[in-house]
Formats: sequence, C-alpha cells, structure tokens
Amino acid sequence: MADIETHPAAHAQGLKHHFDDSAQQLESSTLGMWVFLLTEIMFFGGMFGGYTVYRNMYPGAFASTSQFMNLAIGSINTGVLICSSFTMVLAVRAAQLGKKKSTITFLVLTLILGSVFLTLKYVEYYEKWKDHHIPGPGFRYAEPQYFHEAQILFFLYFAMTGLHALHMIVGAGLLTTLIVMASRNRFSAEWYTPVEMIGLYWHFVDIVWIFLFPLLYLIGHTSSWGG
Amino acid sequence: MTHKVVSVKTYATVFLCLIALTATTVGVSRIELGEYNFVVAMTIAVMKGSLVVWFFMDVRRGSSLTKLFVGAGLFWLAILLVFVLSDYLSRGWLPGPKWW
Amino acid sequence: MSTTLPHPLHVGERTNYLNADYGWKSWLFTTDHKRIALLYLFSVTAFFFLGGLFAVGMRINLLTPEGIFSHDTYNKLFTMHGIIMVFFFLVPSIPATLGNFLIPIMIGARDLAFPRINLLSWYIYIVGGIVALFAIVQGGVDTGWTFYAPFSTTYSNTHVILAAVAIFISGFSSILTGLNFIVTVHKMRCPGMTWSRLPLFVWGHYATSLIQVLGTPVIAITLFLLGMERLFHAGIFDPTLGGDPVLFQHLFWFYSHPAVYIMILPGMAVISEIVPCFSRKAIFGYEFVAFSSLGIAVLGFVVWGHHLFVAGQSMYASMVFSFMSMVVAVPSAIKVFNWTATMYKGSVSFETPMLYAFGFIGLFTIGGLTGLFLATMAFDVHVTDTYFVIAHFHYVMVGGMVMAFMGGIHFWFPKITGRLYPENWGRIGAAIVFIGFNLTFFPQFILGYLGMPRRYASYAPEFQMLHVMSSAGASILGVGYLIPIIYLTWAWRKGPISPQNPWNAKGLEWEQSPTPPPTFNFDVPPVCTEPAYNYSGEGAEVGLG
Amino acid sequence: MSIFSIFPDRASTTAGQVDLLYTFLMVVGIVMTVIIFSVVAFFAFKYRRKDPTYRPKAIHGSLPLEITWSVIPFFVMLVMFAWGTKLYFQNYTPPRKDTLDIYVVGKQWMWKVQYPDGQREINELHVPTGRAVKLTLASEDVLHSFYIPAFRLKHDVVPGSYETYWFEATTPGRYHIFCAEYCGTNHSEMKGWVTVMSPNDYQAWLQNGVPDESMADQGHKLFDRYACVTCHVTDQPEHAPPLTNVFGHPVQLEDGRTVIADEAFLRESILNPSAKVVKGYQPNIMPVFEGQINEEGLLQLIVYIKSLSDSTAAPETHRDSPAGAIPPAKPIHKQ
Repeated sequence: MADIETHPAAHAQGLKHHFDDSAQQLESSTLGMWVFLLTEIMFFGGMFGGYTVYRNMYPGAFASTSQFMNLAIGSINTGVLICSSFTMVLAVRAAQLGKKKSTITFLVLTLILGSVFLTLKYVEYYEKWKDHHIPGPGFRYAEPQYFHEAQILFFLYFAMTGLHALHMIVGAGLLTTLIVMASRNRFSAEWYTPVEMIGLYWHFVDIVWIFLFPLLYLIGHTSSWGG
Repeated sequence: MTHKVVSVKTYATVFLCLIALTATTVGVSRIELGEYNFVVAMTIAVMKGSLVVWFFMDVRRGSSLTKLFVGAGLFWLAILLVFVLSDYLSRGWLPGPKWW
Repeated sequence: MSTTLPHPLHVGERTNYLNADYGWKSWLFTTDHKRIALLYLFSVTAFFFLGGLFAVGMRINLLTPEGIFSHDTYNKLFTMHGIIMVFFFLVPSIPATLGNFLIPIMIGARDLAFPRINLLSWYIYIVGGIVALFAIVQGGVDTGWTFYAPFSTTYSNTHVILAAVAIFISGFSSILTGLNFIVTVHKMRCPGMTWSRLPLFVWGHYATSLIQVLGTPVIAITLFLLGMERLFHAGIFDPTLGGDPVLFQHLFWFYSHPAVYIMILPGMAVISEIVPCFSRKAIFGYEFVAFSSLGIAVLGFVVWGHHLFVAGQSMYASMVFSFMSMVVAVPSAIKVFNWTATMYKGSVSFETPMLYAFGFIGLFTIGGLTGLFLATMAFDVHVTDTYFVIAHFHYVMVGGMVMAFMGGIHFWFPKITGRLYPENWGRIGAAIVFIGFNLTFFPQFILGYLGMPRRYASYAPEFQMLHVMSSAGASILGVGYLIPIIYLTWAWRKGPISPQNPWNAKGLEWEQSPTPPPTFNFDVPPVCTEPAYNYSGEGAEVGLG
Repeated sequence: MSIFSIFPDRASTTAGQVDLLYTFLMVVGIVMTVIIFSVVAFFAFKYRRKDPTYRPKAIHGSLPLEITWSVIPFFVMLVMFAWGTKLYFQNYTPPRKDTLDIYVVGKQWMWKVQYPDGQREINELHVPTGRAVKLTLASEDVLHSFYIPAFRLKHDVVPGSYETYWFEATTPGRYHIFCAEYCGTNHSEMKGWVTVMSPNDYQAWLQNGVPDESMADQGHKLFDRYACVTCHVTDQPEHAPPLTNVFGHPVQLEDGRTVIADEAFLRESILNPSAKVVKGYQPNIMPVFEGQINEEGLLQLIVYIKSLSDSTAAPETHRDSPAGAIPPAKPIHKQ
C-alpha cells in the first residue's frame, strides 16, 4: 500500500508538504490556473454579452462611435501586446532551460512592453477625456441623435478596456515579482512554476485584447449582424 | 521535467503569424465589405486567439484535462451569449400561427 | 464493527487538528482545511442567525394587514434577509464547511490543493461580510436581493453600492473555494480512489464547484456594471437613457439561477452519504446519482429565463427556457428515486441525520414539484412574484438545503469534534424543525395562488389568517433551530467521547482517518480498496492496516 | 371570497383555463408526492433495523428502473410544458381586431388608466363582460407589474417599452389589482380595483356624463401644442413623413431595414426621432421630445396617430377611436 512516498526525504525545491511530488504539484498549479482563467473568461463574458446586445440593438450608433476610436493607437497596442506575449513565451522557455539571465531579460522586456501598452492606453483615455467622451454628466457627443446610445457604448468601452487595463496592471505587478524572484535564484530548470503560470495569465490578457480590438475599433462601421 | 522545450523558431513563426494577421485585420477593416467586415474581423480574431492558446499557452502539448477546461470555458461563454441573444433576436417576431 | 481500526484511540490521548496548536494565531493563520472549515462554520452560522433575525422582523410585520413597521423598514428587512441568507449563508454553507472539512479526507489527501488560497477565501468572505454588515448599520438596502434596475440604479436612496460591493467581494471567496475543490478532486486523490469510487458527496461538490467557477464571475461583472451605472448614470440599464432593464435581469439570473444549484447540490451530496449509511446499503444507481449532479450543473445554466416569463422577454425565448426547466427536473427526480430505492431491502435506522434526510427528501420533493409548476408558463404568469414562489424557494432552500446542512452537521459532528451529540435531543430538534417549517411555508403556497404578491409590507385583509399561521409556524421553526445550537454547543464541550466510526459508516473519512483527524488527516497514507458505500462488504480486499 | 378557499375569484375566461391547468398540476404533484412519501415510509418501516449486525445485500442499481423513472416523468412534464405554453401564447397574444383598448401607466405608486373615449381613472379599471379587452402597459419610472389575480394574469410594466396582454371578463364584481414587481417604498400600496360590469351597466357607467374629448382628441391637442402639425402634413410629404395610414403598416427605413409601425416604433420616433429614420428623410430635423412628454401624453399621441390609420373611417375624424362602438362619455376623474 505504500506505493507513494509521503514525505520524500529531500523535499524538492518549492514542494509543499501536502503534495506527494513535484509532478502532482505542477499539475495542480496548472489546472488551478486554467480554472482561474475559466472564471476570467466568464468575467469578461458578461460584458461581451452586454456589448453584443447593445451592438445589435443600436447598429447605427456603433457606426457613429467607431469613428471616435483611435485606430492607430489601437493597432499599435495590439502589436505591442503580441510582442509582449512573444517575449513572455521566450521568458518561460528560458526558465525551462534554467537560464537565469535570459529569463530576467525577457521578463523585463515583457514588463516594458506591458508598460508601453498602458501608457498608450492612458493617452487614449486622455483623448476621450478631452473630447468629453467619458460617460456621466460631462458626456458630449457630436451626433445628438446618438447621444444616449453612444454614451452606453462608451460606457462599455471604458468598462471593458478599463478592466482589461486593470488586468494588465496586476500582470505588471506579477512580472515584477517574478523578476525579483528570478534574480534571487528562486527558479531552476526543475522548478519554474510561477513563471509558467503568470505566462498563462499574460497570454490570456493578450487574448482578451485580441477580441476587444476588432469589436471596439474595427467593425463599428459595418451594419448590424443577426437580426 | 519531462517537458521538451519548444524551439524559438516555432515561437517566432507563431509571433510573425500573429503580427501578419493583425495587419490583415486592420487592412481589411478599411475596405467596405458590409456585413462581411464583421465576419472577417471575428474570424481573424478567433484565429489569433487560437494561435495564442494553442502555441503560447501550450495547450497543444497540454493534458486532455487542460483541453477539456479550455473547451468548457468556450462552451459556457457560448451559452451566455447565445441564450441572452435568443431573447433579443426573437423579440420582434410576431406571435406564430395558431398551430395548436 | 467488522473492520479493524488502525488506531482505536481516544480524544486527549493523541494529537488531532484541534489540539495540535493553541491560541488565536493558530486559528487565524491556519492553512489546515479542517480549521478553516470551522472558521467558516462559525461565520456562516452567525450570518444564518442574522438573516433569521430579519426573517423574524418580517414575520412580525406581517401579523397585521397594515403592517407593524413602516414600509421602508419592511423593505429593508426582506432585502437584507435575502442578501444575507443567499450570499452569506446558503452559497458558502455546506461547501465551505462540510465540503472543506471532508473532501480532502474523503479522497485521501492531506489537505486541499491550495491551502493558503483556502484561508484567503475565508478572509475574503469575512471582508465581504463586514461590508454587508456595514451596509446594514448604515441604514440598509431596500432593493430586494435581486437589485432590479432601474430601481436599484436610479431610484433607491439606500446603500445599494455597499451591498453590491459586499456581494462582489464574497463572490471571489466562492470562486476560490470552487477552484480549490476542482483541482483537489482532480489531482489529490489517493491511490485506488478512482472516479467511480468517489463518494457522491465529492461528486456533488465537484458539480457545485463548476457552477461557482463559471457562474460567479458573471454576477460580479453584473454588480460592477450596476455600481458603475449608479455612479455615472451612463444608462446601460436605464430605459430613459436607451438602456434595457431586462438585460440586467438576464445577466443577474445567469448566475443567480445556477446559484440555487450551488445551494442545493451540496445538500443532495450530504443526503447521498446519509441515506446509504443509515440503510446499511450501497447507494442505488451510483452512476446515475453522480452524473445527475453534473447534469444539473450543466443544464442549470440554460434555464435562467424562467425568471423572466412576465418580464418582457420574447415569448419564444420563454418557451425554450420553460422546456429546459422541465428537462433539468429529470436529474433531480432521478436522485430522489435513487435515494428511495436505496432503502429497499436495507436495514434502516432512525438517528437524527436520517430524520433530516427524510425531511429533505419530502420537502425537496414538494419544492421540486412546485418548481415544475412554476416552469409551466401560463401558471407562472399567475403566481410569479407571489408567495407561491416564496414558498417554493423556501421548500427547496430551507426544506432542502438547510435540512441537509443540519443532517450533515449531525452526521459528521463526531468526526469534527470527536464527541457524540445527545441523540434524543437531536430527534426532537429535527421533528420541531420539520413541523415548524411546514407550518411556516405551506400556507404561503395557498397565499400565493390566492394572489398575495411578494415583498408587500401591507396586504389585503383576507390574507391575514394565512399570514398569522405562517408567522406562528416561523416561531416554532425558530425554536427548532435554537435547540441544536444549544445541545451541540454542550456536546462539543461535554459530550461523550466518540469512537473512530460511531455510525459504522464506510468511506476513508470514517475508516482510515482517526476521529478527530490529525492535522494531515491520516496517520498512515490512505489507500482506497473498494467501491464507495460497500456496506455489504462484497469484493473488498480485506486486511487494511 | 371565502377565507377557506384555495382558489381566488374567477372572473375571466383565462381564470378557468389557468385553474384547470393548476388542477392538473396539483393532481400530478399530489400523486407524485403521495407515491414518494408512501414508498419512503413503507421502506423505512418494512426494512427498519431489527438486527444491528445484519448486513443487507448490495443492490447496485437497475437500468430499466432508471430509464422508467426518467422517461415517465419527462413525458408528464412535456404535457405540462405544452399546455402551459399554449395558454401562455394565447394570453399574451391579443386578438388582432375588435378589442377594447385600455391604456395603463404605472408610476410610483399608482396606476393611471386611460380609456379610448377620454376617461381617466387612478387605481380603478372598469371593463365590460364578454368583450376582449387589450391592456397596453407603460411605466413612468421603474419596473411594475400589473397583476389581476381574479383574471390569473400579470405582466411586468417595463419603462421604455409597451407591454400588452388581453382578457375577456366573465363575472361582474370588484377584484384586486396588485403591483407584483417590487417598485420601492410603497410597493404594497400600489394596488387598486378592477370593476367588471355587464355590458349594459358598462354603457351606463360610460354615459355617466358627457366626455370632454376622446383620447385621440387629447392626442390631437398635443399634436397641435407640440407643433407636430407644422411638418407632419398630409399634402406636403417633403418635410416629414405624413402620418395617415402609417400605424400598423410596414415602413422602409433609411438604413434599408423595414419595420412595422407599431406602438413601440411610434414611441421611439417621437422621443428620439433620429433613431429610426424613414427612407427619404433626414435625421436631426425633428426635435427630440425625450423628457418633454409624459407616458400618458405619449399614449394619447399614439392613439391619435392610430386613429389616422383606421381604414374604415375618414382619417381626420377625431372621434374615431378604436373602440368606436362605445359612445363618448365624460371623464371620471379630471386631472
């Protein structure tokens, strides 16, 4: 019956007492991360639902608001995020190989690209603020017939991109932690779970943007779909 | 760790695909295709998302359990969107013939 | 006792999770799932009695047609009753207490997969609870627990945002608990614990966790939008600004309907343990009971529109939702039939947990059948938003869930505390709860069909008799809940020491883990060698330990 | 209503149908409950523990049984579903013709009722027996629900849209109206009475006085007051779409879609004219009337526009209300 070792004589690096071995712990962490991403899908899903309903309800207003989205910044930001996903995946790869220095380099690069994204997002928000496109009492809109609808759509824009940006900020914090951990030699080719997990998170945030970008910036000027 | 490391070349290819798809979607959006702008944009977004999930997030080599959970996420998202929309899209329908 | 017990020792002679460490720090910073379960047990019990106090206020108010308190007070009473009971009692009740305590032991693990996240979830729950209490102290909320827009976004002058924040926060506690359970069940099972040997308690909680993980984020985002709307009045749910109030209801019920399965599935999970144990017989149709839990979890997500039959939802969508609501009743019916069939040719005894299980089966049957009534659209048009719905909901939630909770607490009381509770007091308490419950809520079915709308601070005089009956029943029900609190508290301190397996029950938690369990649950690494509920002892590999 | 009754008063054709459905549901429910209770009780008694050491043989299940008790209830549920759905569609689909249209506006915390001939009431609704009555429900503020237990009918009143249901009253008497959707502090005070009268009594009630003006007339007045008349002129279609024979007909929109000009379309076109622009016209010409006309005024305008479309009558006749058979009467409550 003792076909498992309860407490391996030498605890592998980072192995918690309640796991049998590192493989079990890694699998658990990975599964846990994916379950967490599942909740994230539904979290954004609620807003995608609201977006879908209103876009379907007010196609004309969508056509109108899309002209006020900064397509240049949106496109650049998409590129920036894809680059950051690329550097992230390289960081994970370096960690797998136990290369401390390149792990740190790629993590730092990811962090920088994330910050570039957030900075551009800030510029975009600032533009919206100058144009009185923030929903609320100060909201102004050029085409009066779409005033209310545009306000709802800008509300959704801010809610969706704002929550996305919040996830980016959290991600930046996590990356910083990783960089510190890596520089303190906490990772090895045997144990680099945090890098991998935060990598998954970072890619997920990237995917959210991959969908936000066309929905908010690109397809506004086409007419309605479905009914 | 039993995981074999993926080559930089694979990652770079995926990365270039993603950039190319982004350029395509931006470009296509400048062409008036009517209803199809939406279809094209969403198809490209799904392709990009799949690339990231499949290669960067390594679902490709992940366990079937991971794949199951990814599928579950998409399935439930579909439930939410389809059933909410089912109300809005059928609201305008006139009451049907008295088939009873 | 047929099985040889590996450690026939007594409390006090050995270290267990309760006496392994002392002092408040050892509790507040513990990562032991059993201690966290107890932290949860005390907090949900406190919220249960707080929510109960609000119910007492409501039943007092409804003694006279004019109402005893002001309308405003009554509106706040039922709102806070709903919020506290749903989000701070029913949702965490069984999973976070019994589930937390038992799942690792039942599957032979030393702890949940993420012990620190488990502790974090309790702290998040407490923070959410404190915000809710703060909202109450500040003057409360008067929107009803459903927060329907545009009343909640524009018209209510109460602390809607605070209440929404409280629920938002506590939602994350629920998500983290669910996440922990899913990973634990997948990855932490001991050798021999295959999926087909998993206790049904674990199956039920697995299904519950799926709903928690997939549904809760949507209520979080809905309440986030509600709060933002209240702050900025962008109009997303406000029809005067182009928004659609029905969208709020869709998003709200996308979580809140599956949430009632979050509440009832763990109850069913408990009953699936109790019935075989007190019938001395394997559960009838194990696979059907197990998969019906998953079936409920999945189908439960496509029925929410039955809350919107009169809300302006498209008739065709209503039709689909009505049909799905009928379908989701099938797995629930399967469970009831299988529990009943389990007793066939068994050896049934009538200790307190079994009495609660009987209560559960009976009341859940009534609650479930009236749920079918409500899924029948033309009937729903008449009784929705009346006391019929209230009665139905309480039959399922109080008659079902709370009965199961009480049954589970009694069943595993020896495991948790290492002591036995007084059996006769337990039986008396169960009987009083059963009688009080029916007196309280059965009249409400009649009230509902007669047309008494819910959330009424005052009502037409002809309804008074039934309301007084209901209030009288509620006072009996209240006594029924106080009795167990008293004798269980006493038994925890002074009750007779329990043997390892007082019920002669099957399952790793009784057979291979000492009572009460040590910090890491097992003295010897557990191995599962037989199917669950192998009460007849067939095919077991003998000679454990 | 006797205090021991389990059925509320039955005063519409629907009530009996819903009660019949309820009876069916009750029978199914009671039969199921009795079966389960008695089987549980029987097993519990028959197989009660006599010998503490007795170990019963395991019975692991039975596929035929599982199928039986899944499929039979499912078919019973299908009957419930079909029956309930049929009745639901029937109650929420008003007959196309010959209905007595009554307009109800919910407002915290009262019901304002308008009749086609111009009468107005608060928290009172008068209807004749033997005639299909169609209610159009609107809300000034939050969600309400117009609930008449004696008719077994309710529908939420959703701000921003019109909801309808219909009934045919059968039994004269006075019955409760409740607001069933929680709407704030005095939700429980938002109730009233529906008075069902025989057709003769109803006529007498209507003729209680001479009406000032019908609902369409009131709408016409508003039409003049808001200067709609300056642009919406029948013989000059270049400024604005003429409104004759618009109601109930398909309208081509500027963006290519076609919609039916129903109450909801008219409502939206008054409040936010540029939301759906008729083909051949410019947006942003007509002023936005959002926040300027209350729900009652809107209903009057819509009834007026409807009256322009009654193909059987001359469009400009104001007295031509949809309830044409009923002679004009005096308002009950002057406001």
